[in-house]
Amino acid sequence: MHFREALSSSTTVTVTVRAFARYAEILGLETTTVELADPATVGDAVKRLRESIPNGHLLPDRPLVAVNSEHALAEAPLHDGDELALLPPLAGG
Amino acid sequence: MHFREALSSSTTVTVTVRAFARYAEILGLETTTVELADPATVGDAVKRLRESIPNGHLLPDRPLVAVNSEHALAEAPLHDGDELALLPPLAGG
Amino acid sequence: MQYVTRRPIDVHALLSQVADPALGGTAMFLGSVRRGEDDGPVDAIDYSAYQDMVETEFAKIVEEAAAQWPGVRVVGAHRIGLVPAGEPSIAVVAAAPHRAEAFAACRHTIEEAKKRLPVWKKEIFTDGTEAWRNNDQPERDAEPTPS
Amino acid sequence: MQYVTRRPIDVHALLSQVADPALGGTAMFLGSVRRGEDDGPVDAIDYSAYQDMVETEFAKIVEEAAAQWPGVRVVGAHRIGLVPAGEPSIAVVAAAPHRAEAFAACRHTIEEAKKRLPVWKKEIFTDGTEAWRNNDQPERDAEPTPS
Repeated sequence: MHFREALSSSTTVTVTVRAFARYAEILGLETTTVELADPATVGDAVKRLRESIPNGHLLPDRPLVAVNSEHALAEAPLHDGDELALLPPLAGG
Repeated sequence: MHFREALSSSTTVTVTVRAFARYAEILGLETTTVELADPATVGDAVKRLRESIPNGHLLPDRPLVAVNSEHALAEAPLHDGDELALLPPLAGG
Repeated sequence: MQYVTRRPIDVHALLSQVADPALGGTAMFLGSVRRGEDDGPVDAIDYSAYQDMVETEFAKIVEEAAAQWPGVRVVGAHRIGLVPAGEPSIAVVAAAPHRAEAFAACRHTIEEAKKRLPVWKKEIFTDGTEAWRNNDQPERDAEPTPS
Repeated sequence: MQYVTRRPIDVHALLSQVADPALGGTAMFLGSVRRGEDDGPVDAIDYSAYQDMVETEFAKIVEEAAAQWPGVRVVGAHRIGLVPAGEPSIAVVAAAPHRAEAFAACRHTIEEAKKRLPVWKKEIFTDGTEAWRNNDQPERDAEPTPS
């Protein structure tokens, strides 16, 4: 679902960020994009969000995240076109 | 549900016997009565049934039984008016 | 509520009986007449029961579950008579404040019901033959009906 | 079949999806919005989800269950939006040849669903206040919604 190969020579990666539930409330948004220097990790994107978005500092340092609908760690790489989801503590059922 | 006290001076006990499922088929009956010398046990009643009813010998020596709808052992006493049930191996569900 | 019934098992009625906003977890078990590869061509099972005893014994099982898991509500049903393959013959529903107790009480009740309730089954095969079947018999070794 | 739904959970539809004469044991779990003594005056829970991820993650859980218990069929549903107290928000149904696997697969699936699916709940109290609630929070300690 992303375009890593087509853009492999670019020097930045742009990812779509989705925030859910309480994190959407905190940030006042459900979706945004961030552009990061390549190579980039989930941790880099979270750091950028915490620094650049109003109330971003209210996010945890290491929130639960998913990349392209898969649970991921802060160290996971991000590629151009990826969807990064910020997941508050799960509470289904 | 029985009349032990009213008949406590009798020298015999009469019990209703009910047979279920395969035992009813073997014996060709669903209910009968047996009269036993007092004191009597479940084992005495089963022995009598095995000896006196056609095909009675096809019953096990110690079938699963209930007295007045409660699981009981061969050694359990029988009182006048009791209902003795002969239960083939249980197979519910 | 009676445990033994001659009608198809009504799952919604059973769930309604235990429904309570304080009980957030509900576990249900349904046992159906099986016709798998190892079962032979079973068309139906004809269930019979010693009904008075089934009712008193099931009430005891429910009481025991309520004592072991306080606050749990348990109900059940056993269909008797002819039950076609694929249809449920037995149901147990347990509702509890949390799911661990709901599962435990449901499982306990179905195990006790299988062990203690005077119910019998005769398998009816597609060729019209019949065989009494015990719960502890291996599947291909059912006891033939005496002729 | 979609796991996430905005409609009341349809127990019969779920049971029909796993029905198979070869599968004699069916275990179901229903989790409902609880309003017990320790829960406060909860009127409803407003569930939200990351729907695409819920669907793919639930499909994985079902595949894992099928690998662990061959022949088992598992389905489930999670209601999102406003779910009134006492109504089910989540259901898991597992059908298996025998009851032990049905219970095990059902229990495993609900535990994994609770751990892995991106679903969130906000409790709505009778006085109109609201609070996000985590599964691992003690009941009287829900996190207040930032104002």
